[in-house]
Amino acid sequence: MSLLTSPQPAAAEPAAAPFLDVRDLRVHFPTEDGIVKSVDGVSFTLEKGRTLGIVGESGSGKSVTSLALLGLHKGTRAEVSGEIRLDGRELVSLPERDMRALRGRTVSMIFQDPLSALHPYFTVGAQIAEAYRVHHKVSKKEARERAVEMLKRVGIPQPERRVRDYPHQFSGGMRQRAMIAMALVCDPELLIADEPTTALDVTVQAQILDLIRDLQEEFGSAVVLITHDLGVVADIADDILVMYGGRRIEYGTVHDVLKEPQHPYTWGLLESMPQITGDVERRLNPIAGSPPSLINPPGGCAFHPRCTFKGWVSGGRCAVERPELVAVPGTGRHLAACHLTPETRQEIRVRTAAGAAQ
Amino acid sequence: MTTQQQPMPADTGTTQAGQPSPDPRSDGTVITGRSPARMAWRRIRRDKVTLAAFVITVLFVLIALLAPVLTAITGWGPITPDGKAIDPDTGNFPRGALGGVSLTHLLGVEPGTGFDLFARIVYGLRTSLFVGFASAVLSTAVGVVAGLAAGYSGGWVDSVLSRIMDVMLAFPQLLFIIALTPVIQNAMQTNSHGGTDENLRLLVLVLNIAVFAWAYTARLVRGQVLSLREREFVDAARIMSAGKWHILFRQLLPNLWAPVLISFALAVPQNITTEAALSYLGVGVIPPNPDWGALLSDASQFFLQDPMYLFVPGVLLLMLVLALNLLGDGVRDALDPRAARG
Amino acid sequence: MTRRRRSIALAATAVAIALGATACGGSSSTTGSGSPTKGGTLTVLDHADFDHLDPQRVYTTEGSSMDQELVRTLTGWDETGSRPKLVGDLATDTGTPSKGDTVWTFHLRKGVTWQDGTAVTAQDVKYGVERTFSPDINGGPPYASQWLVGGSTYKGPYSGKELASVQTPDASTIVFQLDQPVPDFNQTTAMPGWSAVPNAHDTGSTYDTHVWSDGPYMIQSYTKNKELVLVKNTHWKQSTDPIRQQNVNEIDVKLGQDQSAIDQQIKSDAGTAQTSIMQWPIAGSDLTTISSDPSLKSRLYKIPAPGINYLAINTTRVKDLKVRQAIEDAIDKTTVRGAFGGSAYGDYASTMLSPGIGGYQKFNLYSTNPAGDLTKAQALMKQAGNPRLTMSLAVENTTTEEHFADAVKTSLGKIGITVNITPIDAANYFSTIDNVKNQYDLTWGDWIADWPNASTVLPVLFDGRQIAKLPQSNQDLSYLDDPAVNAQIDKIAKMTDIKQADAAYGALDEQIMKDAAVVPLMYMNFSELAGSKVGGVISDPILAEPSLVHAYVKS
Amino acid sequence: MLRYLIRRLLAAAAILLVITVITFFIFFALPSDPALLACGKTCSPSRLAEIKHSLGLDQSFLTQFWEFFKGLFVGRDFGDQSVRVHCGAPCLGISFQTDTPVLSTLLGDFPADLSLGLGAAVFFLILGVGLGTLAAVRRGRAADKAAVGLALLGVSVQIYFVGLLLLYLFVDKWQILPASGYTPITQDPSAWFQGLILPWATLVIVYLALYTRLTRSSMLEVFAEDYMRTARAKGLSTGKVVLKHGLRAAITPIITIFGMDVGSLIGGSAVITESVFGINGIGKLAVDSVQNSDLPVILGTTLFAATFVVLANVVVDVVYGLVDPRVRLG
Repeated sequence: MSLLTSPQPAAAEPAAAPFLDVRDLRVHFPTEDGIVKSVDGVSFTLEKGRTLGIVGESGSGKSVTSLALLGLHKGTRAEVSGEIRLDGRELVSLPERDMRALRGRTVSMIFQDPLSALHPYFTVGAQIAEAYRVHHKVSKKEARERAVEMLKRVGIPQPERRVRDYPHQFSGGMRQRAMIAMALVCDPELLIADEPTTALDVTVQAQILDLIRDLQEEFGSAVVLITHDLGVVADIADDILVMYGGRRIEYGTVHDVLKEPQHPYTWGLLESMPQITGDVERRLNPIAGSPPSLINPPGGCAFHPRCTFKGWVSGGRCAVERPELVAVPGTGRHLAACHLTPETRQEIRVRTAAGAAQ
Repeated sequence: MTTQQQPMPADTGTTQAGQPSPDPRSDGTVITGRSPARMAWRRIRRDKVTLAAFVITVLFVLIALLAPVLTAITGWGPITPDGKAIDPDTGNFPRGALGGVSLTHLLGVEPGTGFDLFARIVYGLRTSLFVGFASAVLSTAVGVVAGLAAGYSGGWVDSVLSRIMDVMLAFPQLLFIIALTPVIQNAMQTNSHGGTDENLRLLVLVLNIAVFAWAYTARLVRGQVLSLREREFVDAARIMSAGKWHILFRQLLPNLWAPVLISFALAVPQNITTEAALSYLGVGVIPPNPDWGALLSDASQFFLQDPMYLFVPGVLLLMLVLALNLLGDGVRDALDPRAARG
Repeated sequence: MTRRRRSIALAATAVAIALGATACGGSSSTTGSGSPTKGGTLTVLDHADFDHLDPQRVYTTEGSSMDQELVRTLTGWDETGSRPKLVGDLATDTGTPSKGDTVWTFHLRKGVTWQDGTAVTAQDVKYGVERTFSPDINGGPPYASQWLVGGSTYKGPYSGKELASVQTPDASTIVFQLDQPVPDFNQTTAMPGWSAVPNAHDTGSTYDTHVWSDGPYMIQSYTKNKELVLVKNTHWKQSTDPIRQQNVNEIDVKLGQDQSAIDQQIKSDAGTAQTSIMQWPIAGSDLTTISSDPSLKSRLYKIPAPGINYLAINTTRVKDLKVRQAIEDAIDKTTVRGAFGGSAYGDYASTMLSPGIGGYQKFNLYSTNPAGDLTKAQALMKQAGNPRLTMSLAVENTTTEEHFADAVKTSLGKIGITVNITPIDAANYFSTIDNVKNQYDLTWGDWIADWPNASTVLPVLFDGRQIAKLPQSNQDLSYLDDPAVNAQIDKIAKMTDIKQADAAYGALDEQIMKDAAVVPLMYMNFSELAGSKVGGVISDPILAEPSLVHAYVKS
Repeated sequence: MLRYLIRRLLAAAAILLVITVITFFIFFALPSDPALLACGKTCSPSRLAEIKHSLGLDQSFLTQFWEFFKGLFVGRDFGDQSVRVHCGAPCLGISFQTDTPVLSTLLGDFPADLSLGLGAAVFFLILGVGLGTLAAVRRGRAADKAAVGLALLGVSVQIYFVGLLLLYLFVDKWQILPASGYTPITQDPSAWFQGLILPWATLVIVYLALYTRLTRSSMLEVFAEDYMRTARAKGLSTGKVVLKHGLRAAITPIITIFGMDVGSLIGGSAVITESVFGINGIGKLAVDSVQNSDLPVILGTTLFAATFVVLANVVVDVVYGLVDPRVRLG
């Protein structure tokens, strides 16, 4: 089984269908200036009880991907293609009506900023109860009791009282807990968490992540965790998908990707992240430059304008030829899209480590 | 009120602050290196409706400017009666169909006086446009200064100015202008010998309209200044001990031109409407001086007998105000990237 | 008197006047043949409220006309014949003059009662007349204070004092002592002011809404600017009243509708419009349409007014007689009349006295062509040295008057006079131009006689001595202060023979016209429309109102 | 809450006081003399002086203002010599023109404004919000373009032009409706309704435009909010998302404007509509009183109208506090 849960190249056909199987997902927005390719051929799989971390900076397409999983692009100008199979059911072509039955019940989502994601004019309890009543024929009272129960489960003190409060009366961490309660109220099989901890301070962050992990164990859900913070991913995820300019650039298990990152962009992400265990003197190097245009992406490797190592590739291939996502030799299930040869990557890593040590 | 318009919930793909949204409208943040004015101009050029409105507005302005030339061609001035075109026995109603439309009187003649309607309309346009623009300029200027002063100074200056704005906005304005006009006109009549100077009268009208319009702009500017003064560049200027006036006019004002221009663009049609309403109620421009509102007021008394006389200026005024409103909307959409007509 | 009250609404409500037939001299016609039916409700539609209904305050034709239903005056006009006839109303006859017309005695009818059944006494009449003198009871005509001995110092009955020159030797006799001979005093007493008010029911300045009735109808309810409801006064007896009848059960006066809306409503003759009549004349803009519609003919009342529409030339500002004469000849009365509503409005005038007024003589000193005599006018201007003149013209700020001003401007432009038009608020127009400090060269005016005699026209409009006496309500709009005219006015006032006086007034009219101080424009007619079921309406040429004293509703 | 309310009401009273002073001062300088108008055609200077005294116009500005101000709280007695008329608090004075207390005149005209303003408000709010919501939901499509276009047309058209056009078509040309005017509902409900159809339609056309635009932009703004996406993510139907979550938030700014509009409409701001359709409301009363230099009525109507605007302001803020849980009044 473990083989099947691990990342597979899009082309490889698994023996049995995984719980979530995304293939060649594309989300394009036509505009006056051209087509914005927010997501451009993304594939991944996920099993129940497992967690996938999708990492990337702003505009990399990770959030658009998550919305596609919920089918929230339906009825808009967005053009979605490819396949999303959830428990064998294809979601891209699913009519809005059927998709609606899945939302909140089978697939649910924890949004990034709970203050803006919760409706300011309704009480927290009412919003949680509403989410429950959409999919369950219960009385208002029962739904309210369910809301109290959920608030209790996510660790909100005095839930009977707080259920009547408005979102603005909650603290940041409590709001996120309420958000989680709302997402979990129907026991979803797939939970998408979009930057669940970004707006929170560090101690609360840890609590929330623990909560998600606990709840996942309890409900056995599959979790897609979207973040730009590799630290969070390291903490909680089983697999990592690194996105850049709407495409996958590195995909593998947490262990592989963090231990042996293959793509210069992933290196950059790691370098821009402080490490508790790391050297205080170590410089944090943010990645220079800005994210690529999604309308006219740079030719070749989308990252090449910002890549400090493109000189290591001969013949200027980086600017001309888009690198394929291929398995890192010796791993078989760790994929990366970069023209650097494995040897060169190794060499660079050694040099950089040496430089940092100085 | 805010007029920002955002896409439907479902097509906002991203949520991170500052992240370039895939929303097609905000492509400006992705494609860098264009000045806001350029971008605005680019948007206007693409907006066919706004362009059409612009062309119509220019056409109206041209007609107003060329009024003497146009009436020289037709041969009838705005206050030259054509006694033959009206029938004294029926109460000076125009002879002939459609309010006396003929080759000499393209739009017919005015009942009662026999003035050429075409000439009165082209000259009346001058008055409407002048009052509309002049009062908008005045109210915007006063509003900007008051708004800047209130927003930037804070403290008692802000309190006093804000209360004045409250009072102005609470006034039953139309009622008050109606009441105020005879007072001022009376003061003027004692100055001139017998007759009333029509330019002075227009000026009073402009002042009256501006007096009740500046508070809107002032409130808008004050709000903008309050948010701007917390921004870094103002702090920076302050730290560099820049003078108050420097900060006001060199730092804040340049950042206000978009909202000010928008409020100006929308004030012009609004003021033209107000002017027409006042003239309709008999306290604006006074016949025989040509003015659209006064024409409509006059026409309203004959509309059962001579509907053409009401419809021609009525429809033209609608066209003018509509064009100016469309233009104002277009300018707003172009200057405020978040606002889109859809 | 009694100019028709001006529209007080803004320009949106047209003022305009009415149409007219040929002013044929006070002929009154009763339309709607057949005998009156009893019962029903008559609706009167008026665009604005009455100035007053308090008989001592009323000075408009509408108010005076409505007061005829409520208030009985000492004398009154019986208008059922071909000419209005002065008769005793509250009094048994038209009064007895003595001491060279300076003392007038009236005897009251027996059996005239108030709405509560108590008798109307001579003391009630005295009290009513005395009220006129109180500053709180303002607005009425000035005759009482002008003529009654001691009137200049008396301040009304509220001060606790009585006016000694009004004597009541017994409950049914009243004697007035005048400080000058007034041969037509008994025509004055037909005005509402010369009526009784019971002290016990006097509510002072609010009497307008509480008028205590001795006429056939009494006030049931009166909401200012909204509605006045009159119901039968059960104590009124037909046998005591030679003028009025009590046919309908109720008179509903609806106030404050737009005149053109009233025109359309009555024209439609639908529903209550069938039993409705308008109080104010048809709007100028509707005049031609309505008066030329043959199907409306039987419902249309063309009432010749004892009055004149004229242009006054300020003789102290336009001093050159030649210029004034040129103006007389230059004015194109056809376009002027067009502005007021066209041929339906009235006939071109050449005299200040209109054909219905005692003393009228037909003459024309200036252009016989109503469109003016430009050649003659230009010749006169040449004689005056062809001055390039600029004149200011004051008119009301109504569409009608502004169009009139445009017509004058055009006419005078042809003889080299530039006219600056000053429109003035309709409500403030007369108080502005009646003030001697006004700066206008030309002013528009109209005047309706208080009673159909030249004595309420020429002395009022041309006695130059009033300019100093009444600096804020001067009626001599041309500021004519011709000693010869003044002397003639005094001379005629002393005449006791009405026929002799009439002839003298006719000559005075011509004398004044030689001064070219005013341009008579039109003899006005007022036109009103009634519903098809309204009968018994009398065209009252005294007030130029549709008199309702015999009105009934056809079943 | 109570403290907030008291503070707001005090501030409102202060604004009204300022408006009273300004109005009083300006009309002190009115061109015409009410005493002269009351005096009649032939008025001697001594008679004029007596009437001036009787009307209290011979007193100084301050005395006159103080008398007026005092009358607001303790009432006044009128009438110099004749029967005294008592005008109970709050006394707005007695009309020079009609000798009736201004307040009773105002209250007498008020039902017309109430009928006109409230009736129209109900229609334009419901229709405007409906049309605006529809336009927002169908953004960019034909329905939206039609709604936006109509709204712009409505914003640009002259109110009296609409009124006269309706009169011309419905009353004169097609004769579908009777000549308009106001009949009290207590007198004849059917006439009340028929007479108000066109005035309502006129106001609705103009205000509907405003509310459609307002609702549309407010809705679109709300549509972009995260919580709207949350609502969809819960699996709610589009209708529920738009009408429950969307409208609930979008209606708040609309309530503000609506409150102000209703306040000024029933306070007599529909002058032009009243004038076109010959409805005797506060607006027409004000216009007439200016023409007649009837100072007490001018003051009364100005104050009456301003009171409604100012009170509407307070009401709107309080309602805002009730509607938006985030706003705490204090």
